[in-house]
Amino acid sequence: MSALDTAPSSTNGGPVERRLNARQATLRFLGRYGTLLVFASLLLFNVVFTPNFVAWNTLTLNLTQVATVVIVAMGMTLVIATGGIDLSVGSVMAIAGALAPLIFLDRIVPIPSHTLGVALALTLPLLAAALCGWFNGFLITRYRIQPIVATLVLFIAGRGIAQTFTNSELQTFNEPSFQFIGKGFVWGVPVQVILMALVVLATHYLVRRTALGRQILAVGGNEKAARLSGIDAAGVKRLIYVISGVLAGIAGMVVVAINNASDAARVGTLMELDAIAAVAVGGTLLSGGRANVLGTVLGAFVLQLVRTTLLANGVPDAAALVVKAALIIAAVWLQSRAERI
Amino acid sequence: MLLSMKDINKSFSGVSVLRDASLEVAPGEVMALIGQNGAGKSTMIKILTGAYRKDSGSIQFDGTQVDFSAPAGAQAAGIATVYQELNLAPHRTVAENIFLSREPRRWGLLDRRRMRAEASRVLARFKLELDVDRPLEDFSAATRQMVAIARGVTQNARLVIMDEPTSSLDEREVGVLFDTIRTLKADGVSTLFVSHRLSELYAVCDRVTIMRDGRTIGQHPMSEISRVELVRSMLGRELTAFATRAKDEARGSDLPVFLHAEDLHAGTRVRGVSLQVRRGEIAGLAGLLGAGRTETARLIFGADPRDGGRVAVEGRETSYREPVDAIRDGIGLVSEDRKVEGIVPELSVRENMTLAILPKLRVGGVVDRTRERAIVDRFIKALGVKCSSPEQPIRELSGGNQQKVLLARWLCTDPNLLIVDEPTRGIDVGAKAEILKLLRELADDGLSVLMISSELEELMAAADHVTVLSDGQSVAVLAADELSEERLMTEMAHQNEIGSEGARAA
Amino acid sequence: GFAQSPKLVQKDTYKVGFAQTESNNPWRIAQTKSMQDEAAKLGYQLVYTDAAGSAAKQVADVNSMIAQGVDLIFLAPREEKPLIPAVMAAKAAGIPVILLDRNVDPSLAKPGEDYVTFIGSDFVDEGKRVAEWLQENKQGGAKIIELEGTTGSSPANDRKKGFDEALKEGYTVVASQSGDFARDKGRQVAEALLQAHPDADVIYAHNDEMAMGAISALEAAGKTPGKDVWVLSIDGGKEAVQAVVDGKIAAVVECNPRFGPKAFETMARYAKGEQIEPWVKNTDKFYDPKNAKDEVASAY
Amino acid sequence: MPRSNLALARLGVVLALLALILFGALRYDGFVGLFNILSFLKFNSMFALVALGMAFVIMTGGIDLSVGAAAALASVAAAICSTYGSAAGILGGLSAGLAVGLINGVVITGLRIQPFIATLATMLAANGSALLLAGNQSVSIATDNNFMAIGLNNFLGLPIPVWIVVFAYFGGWLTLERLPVGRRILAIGDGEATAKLMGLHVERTLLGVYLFSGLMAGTAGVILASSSFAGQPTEGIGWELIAIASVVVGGTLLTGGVGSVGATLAGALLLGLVFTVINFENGKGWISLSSSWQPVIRGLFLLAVVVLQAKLAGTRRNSP
Ligand SMILES: Nc1ncnc2c1ncn2[C@@H]1O[C@H](COP(=O)(O)OP(=O)(O)OP(=O)(O)O)[C@@H](O)[C@H]1O
Ligand SMILES: Nc1ncnc2c1ncn2[C@@H]1O[C@H](COP(=O)(O)OP(=O)(O)OP(=O)(O)O)[C@@H](O)[C@H]1O
Ligand SMILES: [Mg+2]
Ligand SMILES: [Mg+2]
Repeated sequence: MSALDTAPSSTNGGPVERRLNARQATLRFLGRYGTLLVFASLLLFNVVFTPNFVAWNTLTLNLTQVATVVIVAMGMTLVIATGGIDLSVGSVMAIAGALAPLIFLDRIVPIPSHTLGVALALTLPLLAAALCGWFNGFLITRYRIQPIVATLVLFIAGRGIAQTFTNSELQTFNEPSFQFIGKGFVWGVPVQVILMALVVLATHYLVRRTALGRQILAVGGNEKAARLSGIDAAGVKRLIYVISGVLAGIAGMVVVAINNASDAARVGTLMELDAIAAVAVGGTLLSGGRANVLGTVLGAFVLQLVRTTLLANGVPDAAALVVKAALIIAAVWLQSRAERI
Repeated sequence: MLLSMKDINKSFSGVSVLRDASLEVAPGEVMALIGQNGAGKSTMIKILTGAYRKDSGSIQFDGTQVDFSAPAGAQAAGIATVYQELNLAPHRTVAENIFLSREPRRWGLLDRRRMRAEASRVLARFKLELDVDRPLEDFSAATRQMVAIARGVTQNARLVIMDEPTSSLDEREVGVLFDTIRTLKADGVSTLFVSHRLSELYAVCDRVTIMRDGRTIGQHPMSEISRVELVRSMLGRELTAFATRAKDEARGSDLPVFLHAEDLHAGTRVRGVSLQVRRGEIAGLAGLLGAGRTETARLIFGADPRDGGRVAVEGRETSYREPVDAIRDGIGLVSEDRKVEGIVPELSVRENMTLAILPKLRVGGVVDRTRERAIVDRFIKALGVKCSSPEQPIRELSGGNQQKVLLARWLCTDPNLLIVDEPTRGIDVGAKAEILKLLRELADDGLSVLMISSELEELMAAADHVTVLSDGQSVAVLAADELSEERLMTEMAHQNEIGSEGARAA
Repeated sequence: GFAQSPKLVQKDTYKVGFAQTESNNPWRIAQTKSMQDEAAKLGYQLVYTDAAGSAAKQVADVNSMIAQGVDLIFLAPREEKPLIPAVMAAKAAGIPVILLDRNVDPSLAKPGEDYVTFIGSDFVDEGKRVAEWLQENKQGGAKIIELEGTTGSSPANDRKKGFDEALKEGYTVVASQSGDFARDKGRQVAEALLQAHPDADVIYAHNDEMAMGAISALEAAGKTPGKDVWVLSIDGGKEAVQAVVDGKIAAVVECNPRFGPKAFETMARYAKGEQIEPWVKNTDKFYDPKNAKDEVASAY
Repeated sequence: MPRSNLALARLGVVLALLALILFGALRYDGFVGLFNILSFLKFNSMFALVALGMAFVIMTGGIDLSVGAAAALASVAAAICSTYGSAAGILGGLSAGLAVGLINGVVITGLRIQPFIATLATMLAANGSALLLAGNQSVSIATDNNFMAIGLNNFLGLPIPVWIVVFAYFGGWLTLERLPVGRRILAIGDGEATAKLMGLHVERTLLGVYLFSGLMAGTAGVILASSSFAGQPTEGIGWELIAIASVVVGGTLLTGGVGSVGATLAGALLLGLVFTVINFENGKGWISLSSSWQPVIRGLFLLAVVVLQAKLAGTRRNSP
């Protein structure tokens, strides 16, 4: 395009210098690292006040406990980036969690090979979860139903579906090869922690490096503009809800594997709130168009640490709820202040 | 002085946008405010009305020191404002939009009948006959702008501010607006008028304040400053002349036809449009507001479904169902409404610019950052986009600079055909000349351009031929040598005497 | 007043209501199943409602049974006080009510007058039995982690009360937190509490689900349930009793959800005009290593 | 969505409501009996009230997840205060609701935190406070004064809670359709920044709207306490979702800017009716719906309603 190179560059083009005064710089710092600061102060508090906190076990314990939330919250981050929300994650966890044992326990159809049974138990539930996500995306893109309502359908019905699979009964089992995903170790690291790390890295990479990541943000930021720029907005959204479904499915299977049992009524209850809170505390606006993947991870860590801190220090559940609320507000407020300087 | 703003400073995220800027408006005066895109005009206005808070400086209005913390305060004090990017409340009715925040009441209840009647009366002053009970979103950008102006001038204010009110209006509507401004003046109401169209300033303004890079450069009576001087002090340099090139030469019927559209139909807005764009030419598309130009462009681009007609690209029949199909054939569309259909506000200048080229920047699903960066740097420089860095969110850019980024979004795809819908809307004279020149040069390099514009001057200067739409139908194709303002006007008004949207909608 | 609870005529078949409080745990589901099975066996029509954990909805459920003209209502009240209006409405409509597994506030409604009777166990007593067994069998004191049920629910409140009050000198609850009656939450809470209190040697869980979660937590922390830490539970489902056999749970008090036979038998007695005692007590078994092996087959 | 289509969608709710009533009347004995109608209305009065508050919040483009927990907290406060007289009980409950609303409003407008997050946090906090205040169990109301009359007595043949709903909805309709502030609420929902530039007192209005939602939750809490003789800290879970669903089924867009008071009531009644129908269906004995099927049916029903609406409202040309 030779024309461009000959085009005159006007006097006012090009970057302008950026200066921040001390106060603004502090605010910006607080915003960027506010959640980190909250996290650090929580750590410090624990080191000083919580008995037996400084231990290797504490670390692995918290990592294993936070793993499922983080996995689900990664999907939630993407969904929120497209301007949506996914209330159905808990129910999808229940569906995947209910299906898996049914498969290797031969409750659906007898599967001749044991290995095949376990292999199917590890994959079919994810397909079901993907289907749930696809259904959400379908309602949202085909009928233009608002995400909060569209996913409310599965939020209500999904758990019931899971319960009808299991006839409302608890499925207990002992199947080490399947339970590896919840109880196994690789080089001394719990498998679920490895799963979490992989999911986080993949999501981070997706958002930061891939064209799809950019498209997600564009769709969330201005769907009309995205479409006119040649992005298949509906397709992107459907894909994201499928991803969210699959991640919820993984989390559901991990939970079931840890517990030697699947309880369709309980697996993943309130997970949607935990995941959304992690996203918000992590600094992603719920209005879409942005995704702070590592922020979400940090947000989940903060909430996990709050939980163990309160538990270990004997704060009753009721009071813990109030403290948790205050911390969420504080963290999000720190972020939003820095946005506005 | 009615208004006097002194030594105003303002910076966003450490970038200083206003530096000791000042502005004065006398009672009953029409003051023009001009400056390049990003000079700080809108920011100055927003600081006055309390939409932004100033960092330092003083504001006197009507003899008292003021510092409004929200637009409501300025409104109460007698300052009515028509903002540049304001779209009012789209789901509310026309009448409600005009009277929001000062609804007529009866016993404390909303007096709907009076509101309706007064709204119709006010609009009649603007030669608009609308169904005032219909939501604002049902109407075109021009009508919405007129409603916003009507809202502003009926507030019984001492000062009416209009930030680029004419950018989406046609000549007739501009005339109506000017009459209104003169009436206001006769009533002793002052007006602050922002526009990039110099002829408008000379038509209606008494004095002009010139801003450059956040500073006030000068203040002159309109009659004492020539266009050339005005432009020079505004740009800080001479205007790059946009050569009205000799239009004959290579451009003839021997060029291969790139786009051929025949008898397009869609809904009630497009009812038989045919047009042709040859390779390497700029085809103009003229028409009054609501003539169906935007809709035609969207049809061709695959953004809206087509009810009938044929579109052929390079002789091949096409049936685009989504914009992406058109993009694959090397077609781009710079849409008319930058805020709603153009920018992705949260994304950076870089990300906005490369949105349409993503498929080409993708290597195994991953964006090639080095190439991306190179492209972005090149276009920022080539188009003179004023931003603190390519990483600045586009929402922080001034309107004109946003428009440049959007143009760059398509130019970097190296398109065969670029459809530009009001490409210079809200763009300063300097940049405007540059953009037109750029389009011309690109056309010379083989790009086909379909240019929709409400500015006849612009069409005449740039287009190789102009298709005129009237009421959803193509009524004439004028070759370069047939182009004249009168001729265009005559064709545009063709079987369209009504002009009021309400009449047609009813 | 002294008005009697409404009478029930003797018929071949009845339309009876069963207002369940929720069905989000295996115990409730077993209870519902037992009621449905028994009704089916007798050939009665069962109008079943599920209040999904809301006392207010349960009142509405009972009202809709009244509107449908059932002969008798079995009510498993979610809470002591909020269900009083439901009991009163049924009485006013001439429909007898039998309470299952939880009672209503005795100061506001009386058995024999406002409702027929209450069938069930005593949650406070369950807690107390666990505490007594512990103190008999584990001499020399204990540091106890308590996993409470859902905060605010009456079994959680009562099982805590009965247990805590029966503890003697030397037996201390070092941490007590809600595990929400759920396996997963119970596990997570147990994990965190074990980390903070590594010297704890007893975990008392308010139900089997949380006890199973606690066992997972112990195993994950490298401790041996039954050896390093004793686990105590309430409910006595098959999985838990089997865990007693396996030595993972030290002892468990039964709280049998199979209400069907006893409920319908009581109804029949009432229809015959028998005087019903104000509290039809469930006899709850107690499983510990001494009897678990023999009893595991009969656990629910 | 053009407004004529929204009107169609609203008509859809009313039609669905009528159809379901007709279905019930023809199929079940006692369905249209006075007893059933009154007890249905009384129970659903609480949901109708929180849905009304939610409707206003949603019209501004916000959301209030705290309504259920606020109602529970209010019921506890009302129960505790009722020992000082029935007026104290009512005041106590309403103030608790208003307090939650105030915190929501201040956090949202003052700290500028998104409504979803702000009210998610107050939901947790209100829930925790209710449990703390109540000592983890239900709190009896005073039975020696006429506080319980609110929930028990009828006035002109209708339960008092139903009258409260009638008044609240009339007030809501008046505010939205006949008072200037109603137009402003909708304008804010259309675009907060724009509304502010238009000179509206956005913050003040938003604060008012969240206070109103809190007040409605408080009123529901008072009804809850007095009609069940106890303040219940664990009630109200999931009410926010019922309320949101009612509002949406009532044709109000979650994006704000449009809304209807009347259709919200229809939406709330419609969702409530589903429970009643399920209960009656179980009584038929044809199919005994096990508890796990009930949520499935409710979910499918919600699906049917929203898809129906989407179809009714669907524009011919779907330019997104
Ligand atoms: N909210 C904001 N955050 C950061 N920068 C901003 C913001 N608003 C304006 N700016 C910057 O301030 C400068 C002046 O913008 P302003 O909108 O006042 O320009 P203008 O003179 O009105 O231009 P135009 O003619 O294009 O409308 C621009 O460089 C713009 O990028
Ligand atoms: N009479 C009208 N009634 C309702 N809406 C109208 C009317 N005229 C125009 N509009 C709206 O304005 C939009 C743009 O108008 P259209 O594409 O038909 O004309 P145009 O020539 O491109 O005019 P403009 O310069 O305003 O874009 C249309 O999509 C339509 O929604
Ligand atoms: Mg401007
Ligand atoms: Mg147009």
